[in-house]
Amino acid sequence: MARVALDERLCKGCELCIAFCPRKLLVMAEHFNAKGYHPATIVNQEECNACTYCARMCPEVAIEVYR
Amino acid sequence: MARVALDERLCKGCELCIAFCPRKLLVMAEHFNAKGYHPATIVNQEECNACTYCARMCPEVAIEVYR
Amino acid sequence: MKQVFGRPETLTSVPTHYCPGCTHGIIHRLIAEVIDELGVREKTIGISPVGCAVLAYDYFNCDFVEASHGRAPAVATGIKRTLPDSVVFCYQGDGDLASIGAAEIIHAATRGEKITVIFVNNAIYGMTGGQMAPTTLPGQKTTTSPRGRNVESAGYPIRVAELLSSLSGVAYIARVSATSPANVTKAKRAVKKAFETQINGKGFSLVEFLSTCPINWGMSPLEAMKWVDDKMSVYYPLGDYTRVPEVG
Amino acid sequence: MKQVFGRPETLTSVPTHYCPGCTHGIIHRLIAEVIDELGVREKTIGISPVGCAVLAYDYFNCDFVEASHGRAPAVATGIKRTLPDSVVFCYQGDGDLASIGAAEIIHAATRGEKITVIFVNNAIYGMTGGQMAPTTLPGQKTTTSPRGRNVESAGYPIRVAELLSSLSGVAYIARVSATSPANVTKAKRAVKKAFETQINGKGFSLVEFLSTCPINWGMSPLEAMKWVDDKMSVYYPLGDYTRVPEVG
Amino acid sequence: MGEKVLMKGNEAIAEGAILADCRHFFGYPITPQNEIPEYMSRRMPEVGGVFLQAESEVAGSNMVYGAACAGARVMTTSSSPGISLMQEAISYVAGAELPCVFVNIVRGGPGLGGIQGSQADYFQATKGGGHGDYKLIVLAPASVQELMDLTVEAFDLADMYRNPVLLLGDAILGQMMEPVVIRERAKVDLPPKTWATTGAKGRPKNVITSLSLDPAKLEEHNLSLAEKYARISNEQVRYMTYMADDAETLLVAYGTSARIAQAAIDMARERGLKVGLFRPISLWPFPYDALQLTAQGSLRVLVVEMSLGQMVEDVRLATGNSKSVHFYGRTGGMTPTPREVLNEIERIVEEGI
Amino acid sequence: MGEKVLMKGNEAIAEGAILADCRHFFGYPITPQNEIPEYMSRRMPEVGGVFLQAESEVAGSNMVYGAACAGARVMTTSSSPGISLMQEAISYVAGAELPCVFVNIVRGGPGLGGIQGSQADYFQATKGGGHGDYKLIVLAPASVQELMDLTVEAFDLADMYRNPVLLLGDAILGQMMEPVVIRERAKVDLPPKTWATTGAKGRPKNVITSLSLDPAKLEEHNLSLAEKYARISNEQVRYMTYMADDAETLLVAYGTSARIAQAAIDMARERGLKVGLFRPISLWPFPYDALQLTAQGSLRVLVVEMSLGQMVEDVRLATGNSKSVHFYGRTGGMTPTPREVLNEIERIVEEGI
Amino acid sequence: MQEEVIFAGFGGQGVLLIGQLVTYAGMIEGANVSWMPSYGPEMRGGTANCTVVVSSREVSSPLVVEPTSLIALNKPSLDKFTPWVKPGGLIIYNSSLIESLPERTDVRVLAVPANEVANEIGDIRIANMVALGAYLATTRAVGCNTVLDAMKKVLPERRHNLIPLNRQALARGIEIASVWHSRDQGEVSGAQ
Amino acid sequence: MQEEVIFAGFGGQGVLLIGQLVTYAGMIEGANVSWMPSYGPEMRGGTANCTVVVSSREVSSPLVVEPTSLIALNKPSLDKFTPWVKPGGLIIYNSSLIESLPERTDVRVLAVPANEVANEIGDIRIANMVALGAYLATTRAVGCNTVLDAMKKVLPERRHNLIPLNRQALARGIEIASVWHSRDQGEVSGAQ
Ligand SMILES: Cc1ncc(C[n+]2csc(CCOP(=O)(O)OP(=O)(O)O)c2C)c(N)n1
Ligand SMILES: Cc1ncc(C[n+]2csc(CCOP(=O)(O)OP(=O)(O)O)c2C)c(N)n1
Ligand code: SF4
Ligand code: SF4
Ligand code: SF4
Ligand code: SF4
Repeated sequence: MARVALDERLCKGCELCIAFCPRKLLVMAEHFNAKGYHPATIVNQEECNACTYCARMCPEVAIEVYR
Repeated sequence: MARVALDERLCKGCELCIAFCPRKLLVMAEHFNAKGYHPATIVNQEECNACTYCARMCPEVAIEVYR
Repeated sequence: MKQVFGRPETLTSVPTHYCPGCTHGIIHRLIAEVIDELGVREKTIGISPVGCAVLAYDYFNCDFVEASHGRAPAVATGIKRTLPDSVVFCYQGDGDLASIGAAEIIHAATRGEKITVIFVNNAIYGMTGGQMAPTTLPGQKTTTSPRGRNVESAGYPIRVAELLSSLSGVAYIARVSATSPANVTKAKRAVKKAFETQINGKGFSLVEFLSTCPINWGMSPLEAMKWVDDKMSVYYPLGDYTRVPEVG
Repeated sequence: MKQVFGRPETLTSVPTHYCPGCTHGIIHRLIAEVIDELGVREKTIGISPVGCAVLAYDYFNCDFVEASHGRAPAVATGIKRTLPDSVVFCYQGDGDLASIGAAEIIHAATRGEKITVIFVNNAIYGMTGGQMAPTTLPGQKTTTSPRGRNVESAGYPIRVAELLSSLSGVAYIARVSATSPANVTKAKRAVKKAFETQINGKGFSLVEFLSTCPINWGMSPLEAMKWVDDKMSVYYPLGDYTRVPEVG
Repeated sequence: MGEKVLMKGNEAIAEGAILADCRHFFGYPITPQNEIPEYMSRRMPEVGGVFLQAESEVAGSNMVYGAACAGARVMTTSSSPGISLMQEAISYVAGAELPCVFVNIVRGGPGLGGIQGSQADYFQATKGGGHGDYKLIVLAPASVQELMDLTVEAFDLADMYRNPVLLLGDAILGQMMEPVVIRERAKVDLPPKTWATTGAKGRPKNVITSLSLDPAKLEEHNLSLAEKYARISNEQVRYMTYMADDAETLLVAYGTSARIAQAAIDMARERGLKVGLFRPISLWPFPYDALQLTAQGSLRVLVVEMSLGQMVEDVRLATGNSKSVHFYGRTGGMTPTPREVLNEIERIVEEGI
Repeated sequence: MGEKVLMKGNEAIAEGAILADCRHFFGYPITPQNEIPEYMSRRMPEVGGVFLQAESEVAGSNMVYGAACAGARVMTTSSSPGISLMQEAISYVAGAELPCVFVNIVRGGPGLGGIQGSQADYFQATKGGGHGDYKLIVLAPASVQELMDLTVEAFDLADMYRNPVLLLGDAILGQMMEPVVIRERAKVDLPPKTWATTGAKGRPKNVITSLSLDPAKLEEHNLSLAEKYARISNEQVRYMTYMADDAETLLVAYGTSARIAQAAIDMARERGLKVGLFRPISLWPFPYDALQLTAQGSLRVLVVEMSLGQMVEDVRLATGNSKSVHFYGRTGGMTPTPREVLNEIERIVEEGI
Repeated sequence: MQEEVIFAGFGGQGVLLIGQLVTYAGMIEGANVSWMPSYGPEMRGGTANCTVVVSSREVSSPLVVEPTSLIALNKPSLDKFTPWVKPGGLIIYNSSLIESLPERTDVRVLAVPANEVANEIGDIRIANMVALGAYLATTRAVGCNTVLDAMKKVLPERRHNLIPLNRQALARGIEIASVWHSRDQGEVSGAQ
Repeated sequence: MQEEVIFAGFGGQGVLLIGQLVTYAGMIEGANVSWMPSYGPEMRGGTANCTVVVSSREVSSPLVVEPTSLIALNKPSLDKFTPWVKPGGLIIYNSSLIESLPERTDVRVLAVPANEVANEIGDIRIANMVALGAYLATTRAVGCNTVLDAMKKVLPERRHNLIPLNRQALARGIEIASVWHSRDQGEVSGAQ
């Protein structure tokens, strides 16, 4: 099992992680973060296989991946 | 018959015309010109076939050739 | 649980000022990872350009110098000639490197200056609000080519990797992009090779990144990546541009 | 008797200040002849560099502008963009064009500026007394490379024709020399082609002359010509460097 | 008289240049003046002119040199670091006596500095940032209307004297919007450009150079420049005053600072303080005599600048050591507020210094 | 004390730099200072130093910036047009507070000008050729010995204040030969370069920048620079006088002009005229107070320069309008002769002005 | 009369535009005007603001540091500029995005639920116009119709179709202000 | 004592060198000295000259415009500098290359057939030293032996073998001057 830790404070809502997750496990959250962006957030954490695609495409290095 | 007219005032005595004349018709003069150089001078004018090699190699455009 | 992906040590945790989705951030991370992996953070000196990356010194956790517009290769030369054992890298945009700084990059390359240049080609002037860059594609609209770049009057885009590759001092040049996880992986390999080239004293190294500027291109970050793949990498083919070095 | 060789109209009869045997004089003559033959003297504007040819404006019988060191291509751009029907040529040395002026020549070339550049590569700084040039050969002694050019620290010579030939705006580039009557004839052909390229609006044109500097090389004029043939043209091969122009 | 339109300062400069028949613009982007090249890139093709983004300020200023040689009305614009890069070219155009217009929308320095408005390039502009004995005509507008009007005039002055003219603005002036009346351009009799290198057709060749290897000739050239500069100093001094007649405290300020000083003066007058303003419009030639005369009746002078006090030297040269000259300024892109200036006025008035 | 050797001025500068432990030189050829890079290209490898011919003055001055960042003692040298090209970099090093040494062997301007000695870059050197509120320490030697000694000191001053220093010579000083004593270098306590970017080993990272997007911070930085400049003005004013005590006519001149003035003074004294000399050695900080004091006893001041009279402004700022300030100068590479200066002295003395 | 206003909000909320409209309208009405944007090095979101002066006298300083009015469309702007407002001045804030009240008792404060109203009208992008309407109604700095005239000048031709929508938004803003006027006005001005 | 000399000739005649030798010798003898070359933009032949000051006082101006002596090795130099020489000064000229006499009656004039003498000794390149010898003998500006010492400093080691030849040339110059001294001296100085 894997875990994706997304630091909301760093996220700018660019949606690249969402686009590049092969399993489509990320979505935009409804709420704003302190910077005024809708952050990405992971749903279905359990389906994640820690491929790290989301993290590698995140320009803000907002995502850590654990396995 | 051809004629080589060398403007002594322009000549700087670089000897390139002498070197490139296929018939070796040019030599350095003994005297100095106004600039303080020994100018080139043509000997054996009559052997000149107006190949213009000397003129083409003269950086000072000091040589005119007639035929 | 083991961390399989995290923030490299050479990257500070200061949030960047880059626009959402701009690939400057990915490129930063790759450099930082390479510096970590090579274990050279404590002898690395980075040089930030004048351009969107001007504040890179806030984001890298190593010594940093901010150079004047276009002169990073000269500044790098001054540093490297003073500290020959250090690892020196310039981070430059296309305006910085290929326009105002064309002389400095060419001469650093031809001198075989033992530095690494990370060249971020986003086909536009980001920092100043989207003016035409030397790498702006033919027909591309910018704030100073409002009808699209007209090559008749504004000239042709410069292919930096190709241009520099004719110079004898160059030891390694590659063009990469960061438009997919696979491309990011390849890009990192190139960055690492560039740093290794420097560390091994082989000469000048440069990695040209095709990078996005979603804001000034007027695209979403994802569209921007697609534009890099569809348009930019046609004009600027990815790959290795190293010539076989000549015997001095 | 008919004159088969004489002074072209575009050359004044002012004696030059060049050293005895220096090929600057031959190159001047070729340009003047070409201007005469093309009948464009009255619409030609020449630009002299900072270098031994700084006083070229005294020797050519056409309008002339003296540019700051290295910036002749930018000055030429300003003139040509103002007078698109004029014929504009720059006369530049290697220090002027390839060192301080590297950015300006690259950008004029990549813009496809409709100008002609006569580039006089004599592998040294003549005017200032024989310092190292960007084109000084490896091992060559100059007053700032007293032990011979060491490529490890001073870098490699730049091959200008090759470097510029990768740029899309370039319509014609050739490298020639003036070391024999035959070479002089070939050189003139190249100069003419370059001017024609401009006049036909095809883009940027440049002729690189391998030229002598007997004084600073410490050779006789003839030895200097031999050195061009034996040494320089090995590093800088003569020929046509025009790439097939790309479709914009 | 034309219609009133609301314009950004930078755009007013660009449109002013076009009004002045400038048809050649070479420039390189730099904040806070990017609106000028951007505007030019749109407008120049519309009026049959040339816009070219230069590869650098070094190249751009040398393109200006070339276009001026060819007889064009030509302009380049930049901001502080970019203007520093033009210093060699500026010395060349001054030496070769080429008419052209430079614009500096000054930002905070030194070095890369910041991008807010500043007046810390006064010395560079007026004393000579480049090498040699030369002078630029330096004009300092204080409103968007003046940005336009003085730009138009700059081209005429340049042609009239065969001398480069520098318009010295700042980020505030460049970025702000104010109503502008686009006036018909006053027709000025200008000398024909017989010296221009346009091709030697039907005339002997023209040569443009700033080289003179014979120092005696170079001195002669410098002396003829000096004569021209003296002429300009006689003919082109510009300034304005505001409530200066009875002023006991005379503020001296130009450009944006002058606007702020004026606001402070209004506040001071409301408090019954006799305060006035002397505003140099031509920074070179500096209005030494006019300032001396204006300051004669006042007790003290207060120079207000967005710098560490560069104009203070010229003010002291004008007033001599007979008058106490104070200074209040902010620098690095900070702007003094009218209230700060008022406080300073009150302080020096109270202390009687 | 070392042996006396005969040296060219330019070589004395180069050797002075080496004496001062300068081991990094970046430069670009330009007459009349080519002996400096040429000397360095020979000597640097001998002392384990770095000589690099830069591709231009723009690049060279930025290499200086880089080497200074890395903690090197570093120098570049040029002449007028080349120095103009360095103005952006000079503003950057001043802004980033980097110690380094610039040398300007001034030639006639403006533009390409000529190659004979001149003093027409005084304004550029002292007022700020680049943008922003900054100052260089400017030293003006007048002999080959001083060229060497002040070069040595320049490096120490640069390190002491973290400020660029400019040595202002001219073609005459650079080309002439005079005996020089190569002195042991006085050991000066210099602050350690803890700020240098040498790799963040065992310490937090160092960052060198002149950028400050927040104008309040940039102002703070400018004010701290201003404080430093005030400190330097207090501590580093340098000047010399010659027969000034009883002088009714006080000549003010620096560098080569001061030598000529001195010869003129000797001639004048022979004729019984009370003439003396005030020679500023630090052009910035300018010795305003010392000059005012020295001039107090004299009736008039005569400034002698190889320019159209740039230092006159500083002299007038020092003396105020209480004293009549005259000027005699030659420009464009011409040098006033002692006899010309004497004539001018006699003229103003006779006319009692 | 001298109105010195700061319009502030997120980039994209259209604060620069409403500032320009007031400036333009002032000009049309023969007043002296100036508009001054704040600008940063960054191309990205962040905050934006501009200061506008509308005056019967010549505008001396275009910089406004003691505004007579503040229109704040987001919280950071409100927090930043609240202390600047002149005693007796006016603060209008976007209560759709700002929960807490500005901490001043010596100024008039008007809450405008600009986003909600804009949403109601059908276009979130005209929230700025709602706030502007409230401002115009309260200060009468310039006439509402003049603003609509100005809009014709400021907007490019192809976007003139948006004018009716904007007029609607302005009207709603005016309405909100009028209600408030009749209700709160006396009280707050008493606090001056 | 203040000697102000101009040494002038063609480039290549070694005038800069003899100027340096006098300067160096002056320094060795404890005098104050300076040497100042003229220099041009051109790498090529042309004329060359330098001015030397040897003085018991500090040297103020290194530029010499009223020399006490002129040593002219070619005609252009003689023509150019003759008018500069101080009344009562000295002109030494190379009579091998110059036919006409300098047109001054208020100075001492010494003709030295430098090229011929040098040729006799066997090396045309030491014509400059012949002229120098004559100058030294006439003015005693510096000692002849000091000049030879100076030569050891100025010439690179590998060329020290040339010193004997130079000594010979100096000696011949001295000789020529001595002959002239005993013959012409009185007359010309009477003309002062
Ligand atoms: C001498 C100088 N000229 C111009 C500028 C303004 N300027 C800042 S960044 C920049 C260009 C940035 O474009 P690029 O290098 O492509 O980098 P990006 O911002 O796109 O990453 C310019 C022209 C400056 N700071 N200094
Ligand atoms: C800005 C500037 N830098 C340096 C110089 C000095 N300078 C004059 S000519 C020259 C180089 C000439 O060499 P090159 O271009 O090769 O021409 P050549 O004289 O060999 O024909 C230099 C460096 C100058 N005049 N201006
Ligand atoms: S690690 Fe891979 S699978 Fe998991 S969320 Fe990220 S992209 Fe999706
Ligand atoms: S080539 Fe010309 S300059 Fe040279 S020697 Fe012959 S004529 Fe004279
Ligand atoms: S402006 Fe462009 S390059 Fe700069 S941070 Fe934004 S998206 Fe990236
Ligand atoms: S220095 Fe060299 S290039 Fe210049 S004129 Fe002499 S020989 Fe020719």
